[in-house]
Amino acid sequence: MDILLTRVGVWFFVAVMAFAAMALGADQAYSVHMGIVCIAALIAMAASMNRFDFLTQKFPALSGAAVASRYDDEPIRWGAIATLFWGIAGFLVGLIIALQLAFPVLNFNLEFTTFGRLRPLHTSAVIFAFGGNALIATSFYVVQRTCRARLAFPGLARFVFWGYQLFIVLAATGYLMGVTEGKEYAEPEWYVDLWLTVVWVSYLAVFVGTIVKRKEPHIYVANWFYLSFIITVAMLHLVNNLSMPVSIFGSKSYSAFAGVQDALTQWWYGHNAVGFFLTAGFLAMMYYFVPKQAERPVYSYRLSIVHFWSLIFLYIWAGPHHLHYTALPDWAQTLGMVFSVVLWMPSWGGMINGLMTLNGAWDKIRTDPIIRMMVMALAFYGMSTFEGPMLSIKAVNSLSHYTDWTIGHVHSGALGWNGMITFACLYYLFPRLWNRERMYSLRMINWHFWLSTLGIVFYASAMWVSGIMQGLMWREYGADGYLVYSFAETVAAMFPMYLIRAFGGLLYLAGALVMVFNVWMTVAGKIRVEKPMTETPHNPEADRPYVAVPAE
Amino acid sequence: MSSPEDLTGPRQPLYQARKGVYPKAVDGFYRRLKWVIMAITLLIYYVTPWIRWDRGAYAPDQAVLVDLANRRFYMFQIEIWPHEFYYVVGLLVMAGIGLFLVTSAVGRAWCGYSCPQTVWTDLFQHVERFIDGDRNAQIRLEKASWGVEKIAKRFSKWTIWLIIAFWTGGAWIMYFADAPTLVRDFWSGNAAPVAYATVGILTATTFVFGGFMREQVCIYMCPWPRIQTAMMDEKSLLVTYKDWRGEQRGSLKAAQANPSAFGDCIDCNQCVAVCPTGIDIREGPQIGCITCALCIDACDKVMAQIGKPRGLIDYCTLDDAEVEKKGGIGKPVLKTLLRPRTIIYFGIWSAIGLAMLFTLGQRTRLDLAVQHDRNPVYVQLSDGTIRNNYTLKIRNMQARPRIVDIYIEGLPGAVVWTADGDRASARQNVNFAVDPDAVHKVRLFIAAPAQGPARTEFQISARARTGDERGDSDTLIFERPKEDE
Amino acid sequence: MAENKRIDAPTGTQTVGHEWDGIEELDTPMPRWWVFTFWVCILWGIGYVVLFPAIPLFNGATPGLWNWSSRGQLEQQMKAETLRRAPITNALSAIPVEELAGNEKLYQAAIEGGRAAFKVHCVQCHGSGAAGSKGYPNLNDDDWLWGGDLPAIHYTLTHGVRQPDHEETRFSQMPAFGGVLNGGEIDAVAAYVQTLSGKAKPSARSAVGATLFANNCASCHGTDGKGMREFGAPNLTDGIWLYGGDAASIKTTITKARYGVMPRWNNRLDPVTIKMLAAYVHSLGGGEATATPATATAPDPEKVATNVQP
Amino acid sequence: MTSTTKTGAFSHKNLERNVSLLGLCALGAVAIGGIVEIAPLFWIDSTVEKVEGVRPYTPLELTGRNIYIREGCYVCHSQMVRPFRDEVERYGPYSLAAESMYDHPFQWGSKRTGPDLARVGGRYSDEWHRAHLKDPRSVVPESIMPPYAFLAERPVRAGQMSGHLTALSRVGVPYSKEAIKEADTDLMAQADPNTDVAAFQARYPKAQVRDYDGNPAKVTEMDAVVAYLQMLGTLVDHQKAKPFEQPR
Repeated sequence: MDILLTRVGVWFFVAVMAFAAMALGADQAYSVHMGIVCIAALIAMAASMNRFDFLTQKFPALSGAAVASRYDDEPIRWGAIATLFWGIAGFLVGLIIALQLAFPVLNFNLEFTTFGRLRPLHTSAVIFAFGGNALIATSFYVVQRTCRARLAFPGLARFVFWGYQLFIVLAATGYLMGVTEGKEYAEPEWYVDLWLTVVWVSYLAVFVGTIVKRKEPHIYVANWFYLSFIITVAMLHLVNNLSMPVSIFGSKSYSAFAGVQDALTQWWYGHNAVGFFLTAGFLAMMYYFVPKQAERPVYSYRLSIVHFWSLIFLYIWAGPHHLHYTALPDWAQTLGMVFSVVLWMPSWGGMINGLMTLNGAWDKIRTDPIIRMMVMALAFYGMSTFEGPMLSIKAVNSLSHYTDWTIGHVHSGALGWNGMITFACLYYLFPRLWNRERMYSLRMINWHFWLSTLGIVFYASAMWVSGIMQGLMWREYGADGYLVYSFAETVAAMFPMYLIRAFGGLLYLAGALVMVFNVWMTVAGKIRVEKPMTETPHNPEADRPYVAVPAE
Repeated sequence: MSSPEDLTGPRQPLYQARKGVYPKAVDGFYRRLKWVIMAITLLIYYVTPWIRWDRGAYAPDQAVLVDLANRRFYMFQIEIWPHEFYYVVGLLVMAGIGLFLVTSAVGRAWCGYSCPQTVWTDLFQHVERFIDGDRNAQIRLEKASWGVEKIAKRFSKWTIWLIIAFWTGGAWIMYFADAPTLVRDFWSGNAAPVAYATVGILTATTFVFGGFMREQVCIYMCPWPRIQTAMMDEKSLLVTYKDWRGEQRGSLKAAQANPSAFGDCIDCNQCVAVCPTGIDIREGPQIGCITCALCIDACDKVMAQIGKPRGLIDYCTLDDAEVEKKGGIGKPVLKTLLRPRTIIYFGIWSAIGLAMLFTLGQRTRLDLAVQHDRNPVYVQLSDGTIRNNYTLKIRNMQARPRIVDIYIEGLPGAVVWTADGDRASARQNVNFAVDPDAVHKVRLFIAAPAQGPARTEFQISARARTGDERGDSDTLIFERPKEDE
Repeated sequence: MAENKRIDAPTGTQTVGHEWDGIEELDTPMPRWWVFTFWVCILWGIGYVVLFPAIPLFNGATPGLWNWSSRGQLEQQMKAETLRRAPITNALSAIPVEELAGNEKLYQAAIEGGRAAFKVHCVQCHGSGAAGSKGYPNLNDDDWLWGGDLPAIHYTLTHGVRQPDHEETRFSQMPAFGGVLNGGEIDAVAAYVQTLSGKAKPSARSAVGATLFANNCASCHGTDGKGMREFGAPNLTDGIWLYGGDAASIKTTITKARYGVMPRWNNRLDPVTIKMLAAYVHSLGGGEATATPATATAPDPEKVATNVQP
Repeated sequence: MTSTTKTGAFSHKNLERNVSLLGLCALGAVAIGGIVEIAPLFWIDSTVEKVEGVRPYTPLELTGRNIYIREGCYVCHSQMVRPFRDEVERYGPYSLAAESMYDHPFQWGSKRTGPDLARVGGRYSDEWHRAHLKDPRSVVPESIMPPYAFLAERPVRAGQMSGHLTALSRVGVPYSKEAIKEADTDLMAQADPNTDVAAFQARYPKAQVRDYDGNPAKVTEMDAVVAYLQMLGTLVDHQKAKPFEQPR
């Protein structure tokens, strides 16, 4: 009862403080945000007071209330849904801004819908909302099962999930209102950053707490990756977002660093958002779901040790390659390039371990659409971690930097690796979380696979060519020794490429929409009658019990 | 690893040495097909830069040239500027979809026949056989200690490999500069450092990839095998060991003693011996199989010797395998190839190709090329008349200087002049001298009364006064401001 | 633990002997090529670090054995390029602008150089094809406010138009007649001006305007309205209107006057580039032959002074 | 790296069995790179060149810069001329670290969907900037930039500039006490041609005073943005700065 009272009290206090801040807000965006926080705190208070789980009662099917499990899966179910929801939102905004580049009239002459405001919305929605929810949900799923323990601090776990959604809402609405710190991928303002810090520390507590509770002597490799991802992201977030607010009642703040120091701090953060959010975290997903779906042992334990430590040690150095030939001193650029190139093999260690895990189950690639997606994801992971070191070489970078080549590179990683592996994991998760026999339709997964793959082909080839073309046109000299193209001409030349890219994005979004339908029907408990494709059967009884038993 | 209860296991080597693969020579239909494809692909690669293509003095004479220094791409009569790079997107998308098409129809045929890694590895293996002898001799030599013979053979093998590798690297740079000049510069030490570096890197990679890495590239490094396996379906052709016919396998002797208990496979291991990636196809489909089909050749030969029908190992789809297992007969190859999926891929693929050909065809002009100034498309002069500007490129393909007359037809009241002349003396035609075998570029100003349709089609014709009387003409648009402006 | 190890059947490899939720790990050694390539990358990295600036110390960083720097590299490139361009640049620098059009080779070289410089410095106002827009003259046509032969264009480029900090700038100031003439009078003058270029037929009102024009405007625009280049007074009889030739625009011009400005480039660009820009603009189609001595187009300070209205 | 699995005294299972140890080692591994790369930037003197002319932003420029950030201009425009021949010829002298030494945050950018803006100051007229910001395609037909017509309608937020300058001075921007006190006055004054230029320019050398948005009635966000754009890259005399640029 005391705990309950404390909780209600804390939420009430938060609500009152937020309300006061709203009233005192120096700018409109800040007041809107505090209003959102106030409402969120009131909802949290009501939930603590009544133990009233509004969502569970209102949407029993969605929350999977009826599903019994020996693990605490409720936050994971919401996480899976949130992943999909934010994914669609992020892809849609991506498509819109892709079209804005081809048809600027689509900026609609409104300040809220210009490219400059929607682009951070797109990047944050896909990286932090789609990717972040996928990471939180899968990490909760994986850590429980590989530790054979229920989540530690169940209340805190729910706080992590809902707190993270609040972070997303504050960040997203902030971008639309023009609230930004102006540092890429770290755009949310100081108070949103503080909130995320609270959520992230809670996340670390839940994750580590569960590992401490484990009934296994050893920590599984997936959890090493999750752990390093959580710790490193905390470190990056804290350092890069150090800033001085103008007023505690206003949204604006100024970065603690300036100029060249700020630049390197930002790209140390930015590159490792890729390295630890989108690589280490997603490798953790790979390390659990690929062996599960393939029903094969992980290829090489040694490789996983060596590539884990070398990956996390080397990745952090690679940031300066975003600042080649800038005013950053040459020595730092050299270090950034050298470590990026050395990073090539550690990155590929993950690909080899994932792909070779399929040794002895290769036929599944043809018969199991989920495995097919995982394999494609790993193939794209391999390609982008080859392209990355290549682009970090100064000679290549001098051409590619500031062009669409970078955009193409990022998207072959994001659409191919992060997107595909997330889809595959979700397809694995949904039937298990809602205790269904299988997904509603396996053939639709296949369709999703093809739409995504074709989409990436169009996207990547358009951006690759566009980037190289742009880079060459900028430095095109006539025989007389003068620049040939004006900047405006290079923009005009991009048009066909921007169209092809948008078409690729449309295909990718279409694939995700097919997935939404498929998931919807699965959660609703339907199964499509169709010509069978095999899938790893889900047998809850076969889940091993808590106590470790010798493997057969 | 030092502590006894350490989970990392017994004293395993830290890393895994490559298991040697010593494929045996084989002859047969697929081997001969591979010879042909290897000859064609290598020929294309080595010879292309040496094909000349006369573009006159103002452009290089190399048929295929990626002129990075001047940012031009020449391919026979096609010349691409950086801003026309979108053709490359088309080519890339075509390559992507083309590989989808090939894969869904004939599986990993790309890997097995025409991938550079396969072609060069194959070439290197022939060198290896030439020096070291066939499979057994190679294994013996590998195990032998380093004596005079082994050193001599290794030295000569690696030397030949290096020569091929160097030649390969050398051919590559020929695509990027005028080949004869580059060869001279290269040997006299005057070529650009980047040329030497490129040759060095490509020599090294060819040498290492073809001589030592070989199948490891396919198994670990290359993304294409994963993508391809994901592209295939139950109707794609695969190299298949027909276990329903081959099992229970046993030695020829045992099988002859008890024919009813054994299948056609006499466990002679020829399919394993010839495999360039060192796999046993009888274990079913696997990532290591690049579908080079050499095991089919090997097995067919054995079947012929023991008097059994060919095709114990053969190209077969998964669907057909199911049918055949039940005693039926699979579909003919053509039917396997022609199905909705391949037809759709082919449709998309050829549509993109045709569209590109069409646009390429549209931009090709031989003698007279006129470009209308795009910005501004028209100029209003002070007396109200409208002027349009054009850039003419006249190519005199004869080896003598000529006077060329330029006429305009179909534009009432129009006069034409060049930058040398002026409007006051402008008439309906201009003329100028063009150097032999050269492109003459000239800016043409055409003025016409303001009254008239917004877009008027008219013709610019070029005709030489001497020599060949035939000229060339081009239909162009004269633009005027729209009525409402 | 050791007893949990087993041999995995499909691969023939031993497992590590542990298991999580059904996942086991094989004890496969790492691929040799992978370890080798990793080492090669590391060795390459060490080599690169030795050759290039890399290790931060207290007062700077190690310069590397090759003493390379990105800014030094640029300096070398620029030196090489200056050297390559030197013959043309020197010739252009030496030739007086009046004679440039007569030297075909130099003139062509100057046009090409000017085309590039134009794209960088001029397209923002005059448009990428030099077609201009309202308030920014079209340089393709044959109507010139300040003269269209090479020396005149060159002068305008060098000294700019209405640059307040510069003595030699092209300067004129049409009075804003909003305070001088009343609304009806302005209407009348506008009506008259429209008849000059044939845009409207003479009427009673334009006749009134004609008188007003003769008294107020003819001193600069000429009695025939054909303008005077020494004042930058535009020709009102032709079809080209910088700020629009419709009645409303003309009325606005008369009421408020227009003072378009152009930067002077002599403090931003070197003389050769300015010469090249002049040649390029001259080549666009409206360039006039150099008929009069260049000095004639330079503004006469006294005349400018008298033209300025209080 | 390989020694983690090989050495006799240490076995990787110690890490695998102890989550705190694993976490600490991971933190250690990821901390090293950042420390080695970032920290020296604060102590090596040549990192930021000693050149004359760089001054903190005026309140109006700062407001413009904040709008530039708010609208996400940095996602399409870089402010970093690299030391390449084509960039130096297209945009002007390459950017120095000193030129962004008061930039909180830096705006070097990562993509050039539009051209680099590091030296855009003084290149085009105020009118051009206004026309271009209101409707980019009216002056550059090929442009794909969104229109920002609303900037001309919206007055700048007055009354808060002292707070902004105080916050910046706390993170190291050398605003004088006077500058902080006069911040709100300076904000409005820079857009008013009738300002006492001497006192203002004593605080902010080389700052330009004029009506940037062509609307004398009010000081709008357009004033602020154009003022910011017109000062970009104009502070350093590059001929004088040359000796300080090398080596780094």
